[in-house]
Amino acid sequence: MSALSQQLARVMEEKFPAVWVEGEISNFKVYGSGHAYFTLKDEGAQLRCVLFRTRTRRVRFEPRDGLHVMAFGAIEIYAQRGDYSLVVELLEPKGVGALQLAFEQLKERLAREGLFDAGRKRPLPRFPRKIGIVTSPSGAAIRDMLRVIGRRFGEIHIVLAPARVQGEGAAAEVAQGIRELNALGGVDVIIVGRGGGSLEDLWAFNDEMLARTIAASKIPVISAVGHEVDFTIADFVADVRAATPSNAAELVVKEKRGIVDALGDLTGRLQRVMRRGLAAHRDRLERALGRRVLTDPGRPLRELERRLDDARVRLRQAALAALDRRAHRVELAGRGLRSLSPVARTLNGRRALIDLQGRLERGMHRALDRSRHRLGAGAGRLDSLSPLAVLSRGYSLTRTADGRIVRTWRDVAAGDAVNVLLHHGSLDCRVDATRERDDRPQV
Amino acid sequence: MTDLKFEDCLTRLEQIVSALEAGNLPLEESLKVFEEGITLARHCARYLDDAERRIDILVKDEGGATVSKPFVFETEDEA
Amino acid sequence: MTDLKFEDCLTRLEQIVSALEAGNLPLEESLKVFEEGITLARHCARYLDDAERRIDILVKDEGGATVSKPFVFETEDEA
Amino acid sequence: MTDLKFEDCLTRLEQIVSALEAGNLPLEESLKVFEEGITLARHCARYLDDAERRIDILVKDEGGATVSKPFVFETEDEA
Amino acid sequence: MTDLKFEDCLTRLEQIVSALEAGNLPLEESLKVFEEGITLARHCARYLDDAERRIDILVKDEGGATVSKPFVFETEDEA
Amino acid sequence: MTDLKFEDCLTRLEQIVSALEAGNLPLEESLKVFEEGITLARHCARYLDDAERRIDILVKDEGGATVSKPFVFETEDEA
Amino acid sequence: MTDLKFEDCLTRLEQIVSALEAGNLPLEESLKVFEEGITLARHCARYLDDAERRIDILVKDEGGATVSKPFVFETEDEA
Repeated sequence: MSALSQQLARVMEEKFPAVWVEGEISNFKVYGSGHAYFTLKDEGAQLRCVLFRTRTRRVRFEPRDGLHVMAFGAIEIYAQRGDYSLVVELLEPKGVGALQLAFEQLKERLAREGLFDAGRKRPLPRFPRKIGIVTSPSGAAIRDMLRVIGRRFGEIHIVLAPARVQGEGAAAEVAQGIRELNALGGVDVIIVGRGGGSLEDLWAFNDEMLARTIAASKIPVISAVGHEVDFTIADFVADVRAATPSNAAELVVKEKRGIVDALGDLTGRLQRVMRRGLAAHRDRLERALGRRVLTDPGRPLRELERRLDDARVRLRQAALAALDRRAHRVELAGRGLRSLSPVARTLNGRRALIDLQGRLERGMHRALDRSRHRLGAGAGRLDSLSPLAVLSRGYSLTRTADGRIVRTWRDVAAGDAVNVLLHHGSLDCRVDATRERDDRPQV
Repeated sequence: MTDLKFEDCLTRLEQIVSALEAGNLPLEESLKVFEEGITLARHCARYLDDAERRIDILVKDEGGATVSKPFVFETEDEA
Repeated sequence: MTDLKFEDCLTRLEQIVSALEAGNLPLEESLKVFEEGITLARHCARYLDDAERRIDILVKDEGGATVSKPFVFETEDEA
Repeated sequence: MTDLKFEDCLTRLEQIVSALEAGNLPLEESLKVFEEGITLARHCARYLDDAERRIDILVKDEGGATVSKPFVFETEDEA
Repeated sequence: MTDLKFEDCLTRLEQIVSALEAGNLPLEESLKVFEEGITLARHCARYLDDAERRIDILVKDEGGATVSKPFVFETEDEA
Repeated sequence: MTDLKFEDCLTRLEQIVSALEAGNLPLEESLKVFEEGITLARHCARYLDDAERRIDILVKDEGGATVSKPFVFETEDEA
Repeated sequence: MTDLKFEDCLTRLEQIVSALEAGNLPLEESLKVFEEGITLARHCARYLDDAERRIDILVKDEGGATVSKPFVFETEDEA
């Protein structure tokens, strides 16, 4: 067994020391050792292939299932497994160039990782104070950039990080330059670039490590590689891609004239808007101050004053009117009272009284007269009936001392005192003697 | 006659006159009643005079004090 | 007569006058009522005088103090 | 009359005038109310004069202190 | 009257005027409210004068410090 | 008013003007807000003058140091 | 503001101008930002005035450290 196997191996290895095989990659796998294993197949056969780690560096693209490739290498036999495989020395994509494929593959991978995301892109400083440039100090790129910058706004600090921009190691130098400028401090923006050239010339800017360095830069990076039509990985990962180095300089440095003008414009607008604002406020204030309630604050007072004056005048008039009403009543009552003076009553009373008094006196006099008349009549008749009337004819009447009328001589005795009543006067006599007979003629 | 009023006096006087006119009275009686009549007449006259005077006084006595003495027919006895 | 008012006095006076004018009163009675009548008349007159005077004073007394003494018909007794 | 207010006085005065116009009062009563009426009229008039004066004073006394004495209808007794 | 505001005073004054003009008040009441009205009017007038003066001062006092004393309707009691 | 900003002051001033124009305020309130309004207006005007002056200074002060004192709307109390 | 970049200054200035032009700021704020704006504008102007042209190149010194040295462009175009 072993002998057969060793013999087969010798034959095979001698017969096929180096062969080009064309087929489609399948079952591509990279093991922990760094070696890659895959199978090439076509319509009729399959061939196991192994790509050792030391050879992977030479593969400028990323092998992947389904890729149609040309593999170059030697056939080796694994006696213990009864197996053979192709030990790949070179692997080339079939159809498209390997560089092109590698570019596409790297671009796709980095894109998947998000390194090209628009969100990662940082805005360029509009007015960088210090510009870092990574390029060849002797190339056309630096010359173009300095010319543009000098023309636009010369008073800028430029730091050049020299780097080879093509050939082996160029990518590493450019990446180093980016890192150094990051470390330097004060750099506002970095321009990475070179002038135009072939795909091979520009290849350093398709380096993955450089791409990652650009992505990791704290300072915004502009890539300016080749001409307008040239695209590199650096262009995608950079914050801004400039078509050319001159264009990068134009992107980064504005015209000084424009900046000064813009600043002047801003300053002018600032002052104008502030003054306008103040004027507007002053207008508002003046409008408020111009209102009649503030310019003529006394007006409501004058109205109230008028109201008050009116009330005062009416108050006085009403009070006086109240007095007048009463005064009128008092006057009326007083006049009525005077016209009703009891003097009339007293005059009536007096008239009645005078009448009554007259009637009283007359009545009394009449009563008196009546009495006097009666008395006069009585007294007159009495007078004519006096029993002593005969005395006027010479008769007399003799009465004893005790008043008895002496009718007969027997009524007295001699010595008695008698009174003789005459027509005029009377006589006091004493009886001398008494006689039965007298000288009277007898009948 | 003490208690006789003026009217009574006058009436008595008129009775006396009537009695005297009748002429039936004895002389002493006649004399007595006549004398009484005279006295009565005199009293009455005096009373009347007095009354008249008092009336005059009363009527004329404008501002004077009223005489407080009442009119009383005073008899001879009291005069 | 103490409590008689002026009107009562006047009425009484009229009664007296009527009685006197009727002529039925004995003279003494006549004299008595006459005297009463005179007194009443005098009272009334005096009352009227007084009243008139006071009315004059009241009516004329523009600014003066009112007499505070009330009008009372005063009888003789109180005079 | 002490507690009578002006209006009461005036009313009383008018009642008095009415009563006097009706003419039913006895003379004494007439005199009494007439006197009362005169007194009332005089009081009222004087009160009104006084009030008018005070109104004028108050109205003219622009800046002066208000007279604190209130308007009170004062009766004779208190005068 | 201590807590009355100007407007209240003026309104009260006008009420008084209306009440007086209606003529239903007894005279003493009329005079009392008149006096109150005069006092109110005087208060109001004084307040208005004061207000006018203060407004003048405020308006003219360009640069001066604002008068810090507030506008308060002051009653007589406090005046 | 201590914490009021210029805008607030101006707004308050405008409110005061509106309130005064509406004419519904009692007099005391009117006077109070008028006084407040005048004070506010004066403050605002002074503030604007001051602001203008400072703007001029700032604008002209080409080479000088910036005035560090901030623009603060100062009230009377703090003035 | 010392540490502000020219760019930040200008950006801030633009913000300020926009904010002011929007017109929504209270006056005090306006004045404050205006002052800031003026200061920024002055800074910017000074920055522009003070800026100088300088071109360095990074080289390694003896110890391997990176240093910068003036860069002289040797082509005749630049001379």
